Amino acid sequence: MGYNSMELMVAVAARFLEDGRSVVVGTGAPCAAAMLAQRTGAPDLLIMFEAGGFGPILPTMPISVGDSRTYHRGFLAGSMADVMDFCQQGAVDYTFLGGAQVDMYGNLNSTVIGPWDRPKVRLPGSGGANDLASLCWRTLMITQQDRRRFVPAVDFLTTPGYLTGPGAREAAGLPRGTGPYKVITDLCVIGFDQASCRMRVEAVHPGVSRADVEAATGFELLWAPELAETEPPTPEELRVLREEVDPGRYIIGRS
Amino acid sequence: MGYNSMELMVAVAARFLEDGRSVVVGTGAPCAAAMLAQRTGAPDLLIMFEAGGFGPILPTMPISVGDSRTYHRGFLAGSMADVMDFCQQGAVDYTFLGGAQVDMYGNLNSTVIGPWDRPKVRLPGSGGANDLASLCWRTLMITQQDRRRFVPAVDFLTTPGYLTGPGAREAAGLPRGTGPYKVITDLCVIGFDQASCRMRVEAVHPGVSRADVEAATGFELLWAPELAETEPPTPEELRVLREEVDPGRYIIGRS
Amino acid sequence: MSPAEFGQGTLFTAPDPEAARAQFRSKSRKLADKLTTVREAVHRLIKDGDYIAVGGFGSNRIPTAVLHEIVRQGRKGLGLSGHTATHDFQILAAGDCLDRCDVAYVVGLEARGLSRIARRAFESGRVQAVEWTNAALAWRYRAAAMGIPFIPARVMLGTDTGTRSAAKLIACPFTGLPLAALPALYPDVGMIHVHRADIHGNCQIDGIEVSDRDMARAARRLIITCERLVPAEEIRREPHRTVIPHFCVDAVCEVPYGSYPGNMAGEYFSDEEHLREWLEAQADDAAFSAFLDRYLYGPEDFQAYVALIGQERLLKLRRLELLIRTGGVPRGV
Amino acid sequence: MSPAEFGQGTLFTAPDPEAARAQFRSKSRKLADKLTTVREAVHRLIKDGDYIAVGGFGSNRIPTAVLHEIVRQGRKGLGLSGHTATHDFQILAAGDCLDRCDVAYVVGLEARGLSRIARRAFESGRVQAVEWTNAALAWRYRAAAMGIPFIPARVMLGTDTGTRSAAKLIACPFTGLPLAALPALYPDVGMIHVHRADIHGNCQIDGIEVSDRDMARAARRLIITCERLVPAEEIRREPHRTVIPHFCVDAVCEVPYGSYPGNMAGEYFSDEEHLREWLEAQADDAAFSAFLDRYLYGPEDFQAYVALIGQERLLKLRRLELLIRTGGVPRGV
Repeated sequence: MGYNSMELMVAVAARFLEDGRSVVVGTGAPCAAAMLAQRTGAPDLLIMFEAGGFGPILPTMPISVGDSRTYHRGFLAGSMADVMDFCQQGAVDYTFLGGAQVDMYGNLNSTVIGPWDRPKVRLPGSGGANDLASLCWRTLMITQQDRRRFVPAVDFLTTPGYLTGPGAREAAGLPRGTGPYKVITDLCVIGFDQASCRMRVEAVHPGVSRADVEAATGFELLWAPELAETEPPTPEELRVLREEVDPGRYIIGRS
Repeated sequence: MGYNSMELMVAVAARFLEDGRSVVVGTGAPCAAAMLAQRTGAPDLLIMFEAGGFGPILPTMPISVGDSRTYHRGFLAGSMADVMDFCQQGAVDYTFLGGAQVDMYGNLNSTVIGPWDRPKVRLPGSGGANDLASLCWRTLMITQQDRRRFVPAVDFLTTPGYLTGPGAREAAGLPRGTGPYKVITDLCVIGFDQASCRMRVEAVHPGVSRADVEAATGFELLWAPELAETEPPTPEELRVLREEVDPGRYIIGRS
Repeated sequence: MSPAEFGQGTLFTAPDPEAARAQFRSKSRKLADKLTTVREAVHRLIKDGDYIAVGGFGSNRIPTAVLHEIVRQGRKGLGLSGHTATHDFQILAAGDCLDRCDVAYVVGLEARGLSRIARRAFESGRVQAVEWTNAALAWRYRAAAMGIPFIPARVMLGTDTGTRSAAKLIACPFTGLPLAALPALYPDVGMIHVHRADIHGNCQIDGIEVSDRDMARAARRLIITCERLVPAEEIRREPHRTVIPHFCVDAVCEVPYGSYPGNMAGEYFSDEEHLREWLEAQADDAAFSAFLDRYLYGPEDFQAYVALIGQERLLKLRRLELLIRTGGVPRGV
Repeated sequence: MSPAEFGQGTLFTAPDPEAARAQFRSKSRKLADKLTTVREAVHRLIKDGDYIAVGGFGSNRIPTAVLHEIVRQGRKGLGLSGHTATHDFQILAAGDCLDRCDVAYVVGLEARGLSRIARRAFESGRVQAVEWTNAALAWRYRAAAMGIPFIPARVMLGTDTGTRSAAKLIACPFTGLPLAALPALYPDVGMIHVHRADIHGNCQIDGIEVSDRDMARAARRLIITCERLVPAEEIRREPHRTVIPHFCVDAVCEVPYGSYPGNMAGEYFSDEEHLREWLEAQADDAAFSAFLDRYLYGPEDFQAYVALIGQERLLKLRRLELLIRTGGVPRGV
């Protein structure tokens, strides 16, 4: 069965979400991944949205992380502080984030391109990203991979990955045991090397070479000793994604 | 019209509560005073209870400051933190407190009689008293006056009056401009001298002499230069008190 | 007052958010069926020596069934957060269950008077006290619910209450103001009685919440008793009514009249006669022992206790709560 | 990162609780009739240079009528708490009303794209930015609502966001953990759209509260717009539903469709087409000027704006919100 790159990324991301765990998602691909996970291996995945929605039965894809879909038939419609308090308290397992730039430690920039005090482009800023990456146990990213995005140094460190490497998060005061977990790109699946806290490719997607990945990356990647090939989306994953999660094809597109 | 000592104290206390202001009350005489005030000069006096009730239309006297009467047809049934947050924020004008002992600065003891680590009598402790006296703008007391209660030094300083005198509250970090306001006893009405922060008798009740008051006080009292006689409860105050506020005579008694 | 004089008391619970995070991480977010009996919940979730926190407000919306069961199962050496602990405290004192207490309000039953056995627990030295205030304990729950090690406040300053607390005096980094730093309070076990819950533990409360929203989030383990179990769908119809979400909860027990003899908003008023019996029985040790045999040790569970009280009295309390006048002595069914 | 490197940004609002206390003391607790028009409320309560905070969440339950009126009355030099400021931000940017902003999320409209005029406000240097996060701003409101000068948190640590914030790095007095001390944020004026309010300002909200409970308490002055005015008695029937009590509120305005083109839970979904028009019109200055004349400056008040949109479209948004499928193109009345 044919599939496109977005379908692959969403399916792969969904597989990382364990049942009985909680995830704060935004709109778009992360929400689709969480919805797919609920319909495949993780029926009791608790989905949360940063504006205050807990455990909705999503009737459609939300457009805003604060719109009424995000708590439609949820079990709790609370406040942003409710969500953030639970994150800070340790009750939230996963979050999905993205940014205009990311470095080898998973640090993200969504604030400015260019110098902060005279920006070439002003971007939205942290929003809840810095909070979620600081406080949730594991941060995932779903992102296109290219050299504009995967940079040697971010112009502005909006949201913490592993900062400058081993021990840096803890030294800064960030909760122990947290940090970037997986980066799912259109080319490969990247984890983080425990010793160095640097990005390490774990699997490449079907048809993608190591050289393709390196060409799309502005810093030196580590590679898992036994590099796998990404398991493509199963027919069941594709069916659920297309028929139940995103029948309007807002996220996965029509191709 | 005849009246008893409790009726007098409640009526006098009610007169100190200005309209459009807020007060945290307990059960008993303070609640009766606030209810009387609402029905006489201060219809828009906002009554609050520390467990979370705001602005009830009290159907009867509450038995507990957390029972359902304390928010019966109120405009907000919140939390204890709601009440305390508003107090700390400066939105609460008055509170009524009492204690087993009080000194000339209005410091209260409701924790122990005897040494703290080997008490003769263990009393309830602060409850919300320390909070309310620290945070509300003006603290009032309605109390019997005798030497067991009006003592030179409290066994334990549970709840702050003016502590050791002028400037002491501010130095300790308590909000500026707060502190004890009036003490309404069965003998007299006591205010606080601005210069010394000490209790100063402002009015004695009908039939009470200066010597009576001094005999009932374990420390040196200051006296207002123009000592007044307390205005007895008016027939209207007594009618409201007996017919509307406390028809069961739980507080004001039957004599 | 110097920082050294302030906060000399013992800190009974660690305010470290890292240990608490590990604990909260380990809890499942599954919509599991957590329905069980009070006996089983107490057996499984409360151990000797645990530090516990009780919801409601002393004689209002209290989890009486859990408290009776703690006594019946003979738990010892418990710590207690004494945030307006009145009838709840005297039940635990009757079972001699406690050995330490963060005191805001204890031993009294508000205007009803003092509990002799509660006083004795402290005066005998059997229960170690550290002094706090109601707001301080409420805000300590909030700090824990927020996952921060402390929260600053402007209470307890300048007083012996502050000296005998385990707070710390700090200076505000912005304003220089002296502040009391209140350490996060993570109880080992919280117990809360609510109006409605589903089998997963999503809870609704009518009327005041007191400190239960924050306490439920602060507790490492949480036992819910509810007046009424409702279908999960009822929770999902009004998600803004949920005060406690299921993933905080370890056990759900359906206990009608579960706050008796305390007040339950919209359901029944407090039974002042029974509370007076409790206080008066304490005047004499033998009488109190007989009283406890009758009301606490005798009944095999809370429903048996309620049955002993009888429906006529319970209906009377319902009418009292609902302000329904029946023109004289309320009649039975 | 050393404490000196952290928090180099300007603090736009004083976190001093003493000044705030004096202000809150001066407000009346009377159950006064505060009903007024949006025009009058903005005229009376918002001055040039004020620091404002907007309720809801960017394109959800926002007080659009107040924002339009601020632009129409030509307020300048305002400061803004940019706590997920999306459509609200671009309205203020269209009026060139701002000169400083505490940024958590600005210039974007979430997945809809970036606002060109909002970007330009920053890139031109006209609006001074200090960086924060959504949680940081939410918790700063909470500190102000609690009357404390700061609240500690575990966010912004180790990042440029922290460096460019005006938080301070402190050590926990209990655990030694490095923490970000977030200064209390007391906006001069808050503005919140709610589902129901009485004439005194007691407010109910359906669905998520976002940060409005705390923001309402933090604001020195507060303007409420509501979908529907209700009798005070309706508030008193369910006092646990009150999110904002009257004594926080300075003005109440009844504004049906008041969050349009934003979403209002249970009432109407966001008008994505109109929001797209807003974004697309910004591509060209002349076109945008004409667009603003048509939708913002032209209509004399919010009801005229809503009339311009037309009932057919509003009913369509209602059906969308309520998930009512009409088997094709939704029909008009």
